[in-house]
Amino acid sequence: MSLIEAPSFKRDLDAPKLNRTQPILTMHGISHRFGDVRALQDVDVTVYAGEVLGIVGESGSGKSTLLRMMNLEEKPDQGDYRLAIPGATANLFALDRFARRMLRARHIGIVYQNPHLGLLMRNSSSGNVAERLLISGERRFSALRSRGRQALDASEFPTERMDAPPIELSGGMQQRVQLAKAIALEPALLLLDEPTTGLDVSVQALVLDTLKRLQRERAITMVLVSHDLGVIRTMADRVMVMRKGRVVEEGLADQIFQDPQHPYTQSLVHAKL
Amino acid sequence: MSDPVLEVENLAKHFDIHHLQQRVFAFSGVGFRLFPGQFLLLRGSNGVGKSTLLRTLYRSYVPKGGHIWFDAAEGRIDLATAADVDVAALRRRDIGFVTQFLIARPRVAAEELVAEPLRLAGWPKAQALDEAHRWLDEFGVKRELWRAYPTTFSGGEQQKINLARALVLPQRLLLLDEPTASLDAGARRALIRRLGALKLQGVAMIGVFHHKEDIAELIDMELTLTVKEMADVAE
Amino acid sequence: MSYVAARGGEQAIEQSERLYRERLGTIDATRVDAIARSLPWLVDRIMGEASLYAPRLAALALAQSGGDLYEAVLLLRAWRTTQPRLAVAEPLRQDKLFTHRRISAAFKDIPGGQILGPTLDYSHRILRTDILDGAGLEPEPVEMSPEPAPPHQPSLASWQKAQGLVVDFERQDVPKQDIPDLTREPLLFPAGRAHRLQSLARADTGGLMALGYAVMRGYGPSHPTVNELRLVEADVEISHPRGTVFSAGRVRVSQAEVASKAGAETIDLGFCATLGWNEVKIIAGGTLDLNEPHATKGSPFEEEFFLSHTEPVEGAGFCQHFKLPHYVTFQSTLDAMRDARRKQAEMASQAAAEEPAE
Amino acid sequence: MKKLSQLTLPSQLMSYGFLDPSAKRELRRKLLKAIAIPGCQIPYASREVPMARGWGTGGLQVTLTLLNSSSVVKVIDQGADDGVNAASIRRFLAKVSGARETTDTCKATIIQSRHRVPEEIMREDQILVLQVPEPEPLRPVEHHISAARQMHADANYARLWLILYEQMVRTGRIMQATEYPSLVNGRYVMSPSPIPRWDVPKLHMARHLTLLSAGREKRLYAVPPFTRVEPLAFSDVPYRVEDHAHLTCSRSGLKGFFMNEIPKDDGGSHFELSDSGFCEKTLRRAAGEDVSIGATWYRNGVMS
Repeated sequence: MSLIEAPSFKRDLDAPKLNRTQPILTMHGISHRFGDVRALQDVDVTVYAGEVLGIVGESGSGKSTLLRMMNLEEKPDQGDYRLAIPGATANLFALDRFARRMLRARHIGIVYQNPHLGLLMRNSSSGNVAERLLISGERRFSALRSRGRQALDASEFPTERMDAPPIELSGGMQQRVQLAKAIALEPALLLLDEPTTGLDVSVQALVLDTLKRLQRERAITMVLVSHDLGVIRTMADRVMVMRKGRVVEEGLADQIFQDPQHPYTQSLVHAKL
Repeated sequence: MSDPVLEVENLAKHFDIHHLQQRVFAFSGVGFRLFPGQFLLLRGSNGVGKSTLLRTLYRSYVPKGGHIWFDAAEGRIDLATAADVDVAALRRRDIGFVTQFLIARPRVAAEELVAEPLRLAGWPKAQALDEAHRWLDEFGVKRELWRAYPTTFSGGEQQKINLARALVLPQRLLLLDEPTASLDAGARRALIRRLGALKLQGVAMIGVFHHKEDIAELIDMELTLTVKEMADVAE
Repeated sequence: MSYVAARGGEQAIEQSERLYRERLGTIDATRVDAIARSLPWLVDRIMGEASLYAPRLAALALAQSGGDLYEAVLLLRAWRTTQPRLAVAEPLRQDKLFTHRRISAAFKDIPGGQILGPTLDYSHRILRTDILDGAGLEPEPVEMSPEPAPPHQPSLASWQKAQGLVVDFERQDVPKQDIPDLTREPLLFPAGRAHRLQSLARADTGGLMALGYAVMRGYGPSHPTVNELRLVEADVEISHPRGTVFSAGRVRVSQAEVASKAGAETIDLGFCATLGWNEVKIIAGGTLDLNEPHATKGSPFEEEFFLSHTEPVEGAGFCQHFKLPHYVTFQSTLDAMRDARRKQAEMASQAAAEEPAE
Repeated sequence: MKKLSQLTLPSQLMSYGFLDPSAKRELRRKLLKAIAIPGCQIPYASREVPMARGWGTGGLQVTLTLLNSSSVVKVIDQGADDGVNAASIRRFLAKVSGARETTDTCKATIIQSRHRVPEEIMREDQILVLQVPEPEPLRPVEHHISAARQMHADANYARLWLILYEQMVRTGRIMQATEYPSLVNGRYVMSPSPIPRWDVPKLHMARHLTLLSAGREKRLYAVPPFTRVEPLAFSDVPYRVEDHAHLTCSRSGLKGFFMNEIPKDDGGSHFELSDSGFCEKTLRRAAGEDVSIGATWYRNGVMS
């Protein structure tokens, strides 16, 4: 018998009362199995306009699976997913493949840890951004050039190198190309899957700084998945802690780091401090 | 008289340290009302939980009982149980927290850091920078540092940037956690002047100060925290 | 003159074929029979790749093509495809095959016994140049064993299934007319199991060997063990409309099951069978089949890759086709290339003009 | 009791039109499907024919299925009727079907072609069969057949546009020479086979039926009459055909058609009409013969 009860996480703090905070993303009751493994169990997520939601957890916690579902790459066994974007009123998981692909292309941007997943390494960097614009139906070459340059510039990519292929670029620059591609269509939601893992610490700081600036200046709503608490601490407004497919704790970033409630979060935070 | 900005009722806080199976008591039964323009000084010996109370009010710490009623434009909202996203919104708009520690960001210049709250509040860039310069000057930050990155500054200089940023925009409630520590005399005077001005503008404040005499003329109320006991409020 | 010789085309075609045939000399039934008699292993290989069991036709194809294997396979396939499909034979059962050779590398001995049968595996490969000097090579008579091996053996896999070592999949009964037929349907991916095995059965021996060998050398995860390899004669059993099942004749068939040691709880088996006796082909094919579920995406060991690229008629034909004229394509490319060069030269001279004078 | 030989038809060396009826039936069905879904690649069994794969076996199977003894067949390779392979295919077609042979575009009922569309406008009663080495326009960007099929299903052609983008970035122009990817009926992108860019506009809203067939890859597709065929092109970078409008044929003196460039010993080159049947008719008319020449798609070097 434990002296202290672990707090059950569904606290009564969820419903916003200030009417100016609007959710962009709402996921409800997400459950999924891979064979015998319960990858996600009854997960609820809300992401509000303009905020950065950090998701932490060790590998196998389900955080990356959840992110893939947000990106509509994967469907859960159960659950409901809505995005506050024009024309999307239904559960997005119920859409057909084609509609999901179009929605993903137009409204969701993603930056992967591994640039090979997000980029055509031998095409030009600007071409990688152009592909996104082409999917949205842009057919003017001049506009592909100018819009591509703008997106790269916003990602603080040196535009004089815009036609160099990613394979010739450093890891940090490759992430900037991914970012430019992700924001080219001004997505409602930007997903970041360990975007700076594997980069040198100094490069990591620069990339995070760019992300912060984009978030500040364009109020892009972001979901950031990372196992790196430092990254989450720098970036996130709110944090969700996942373990074994469940959300064990959710709170304001400073609260999670200064006064973690759940035993798992406490061990996670203290192990890193 | 107008409504109180903040009405705290029976507030309690303890920490559960799970791996030790231990509960650490902080305080309980704290209650007070704070009206616009009032200044509440928190008192008590070291380790008694003054900073803990400030952080609980700010919701960096999770309250374990009681209420923190805040008078928001939308109506009274209990910060003890408000949704995270609402607390975040109030922090951006109405509630400031000033510590002696700056979280500097690489490659952001001092003037940009100070101007940022104004920019977020919708000020035009030039005007925001002018205002930022005024406060940097006021706190005695040398002009040649305005465009430099505070990550490279000394602790004292960083603290000045931090204060300028925290105080540049009048908010409705300011939580001050030893803001004068590590400040030189000039900056300390500038800070007190600024707090006085904000008080006149109706900003309510709750502070922990090492040297009470610094801000003696601002104080309206004192709240003394005693170890393991209820706090007493003295007018 | 260029090889688009105006009006000369047909004449040239005629004469070029004559040149080829002149070298082969007269082809008659005697030569065809001599080929069938003296080169049975080659005939078997051709029959497998053509997926047509007709030793005399295969020998004819070899005679007509002068031993160019890809030509011979194409000849047989082109003949085969015009033939009507009269009936679908009964499925073969392991324990009813007339077995000449049966070996397992997985066990020292197996139920039914190891039967070496006809093989050169253990012979010394010495070129008998004395034959050229007039000596004859009379085969030494085979000595009969006092206890002849039984002609029919159980399959090793059924023993393994009983032991729970191999997954015993539920038997699916498919009406005979519904059995897929790769020679009358396109190969799509992912291929059904029937199409994959049919495609392996018709595959190019050399192509399968190259890719199977690559897997064995470690480019694929599965290292094979020959679980059971058989060279057999199988009765082609046809069901008479009145219901009687009769044998329409016997065909030589080879089949291999290769096992993977890598399986955690059970042994995975790969399978390959083909018409005619051709051991290298079935071991390599079985290895590719075994390895496929674990193949890395984009590797040559994915079925789409190895099935597409071991098809002898398609591969050989496409290689050959590059001899056809491609000058229209080339002309079109030249046009774009010249224009691009002109553009770049213009840009360079413009840049030079804009440079400030010294 | 009857003898076995009395119960069966006399054995024949081969079926009419070489292919057996089951093969022809499959092809007819697949052809109808292809016409019903313009530009969509339809898989078919693709039987072996007495010709090596890659030598026009796809076109041959379609032609063999459509031929009858009243057909008039023309076969061209790279524009020429007298190329060795064209001659070989034409001879085979005539032999197995009894169809008449021609080199005149206007007289043919069915034209099997490798890499060219004739210069004379084809009519409603004519069929063009194009031999296709690689039917999949997505192959350069996706070598998995199954993945490419999914991309077609999604009309996901951004990667093809990206090829054009990269060419523009690297060389300042579209470098795609032949096999120019083209959108059919606003839905499927097809490879028009390795015809030059010059010929692609001829398929757009054409009166004739075009059938495209890849024997080795086992796919066939169609452009029905009066169907849109639009080469992929940026809205601000117009589609350009080969710059041949100003070239003159050294044999016929004609100008404004697609030419073959023949290198000369002196380092220069001269040009000849690529469409040899058209060239031949022009020469014969010049020699005083009564030859009828059809209207051409291009007039004065401009597509009309």
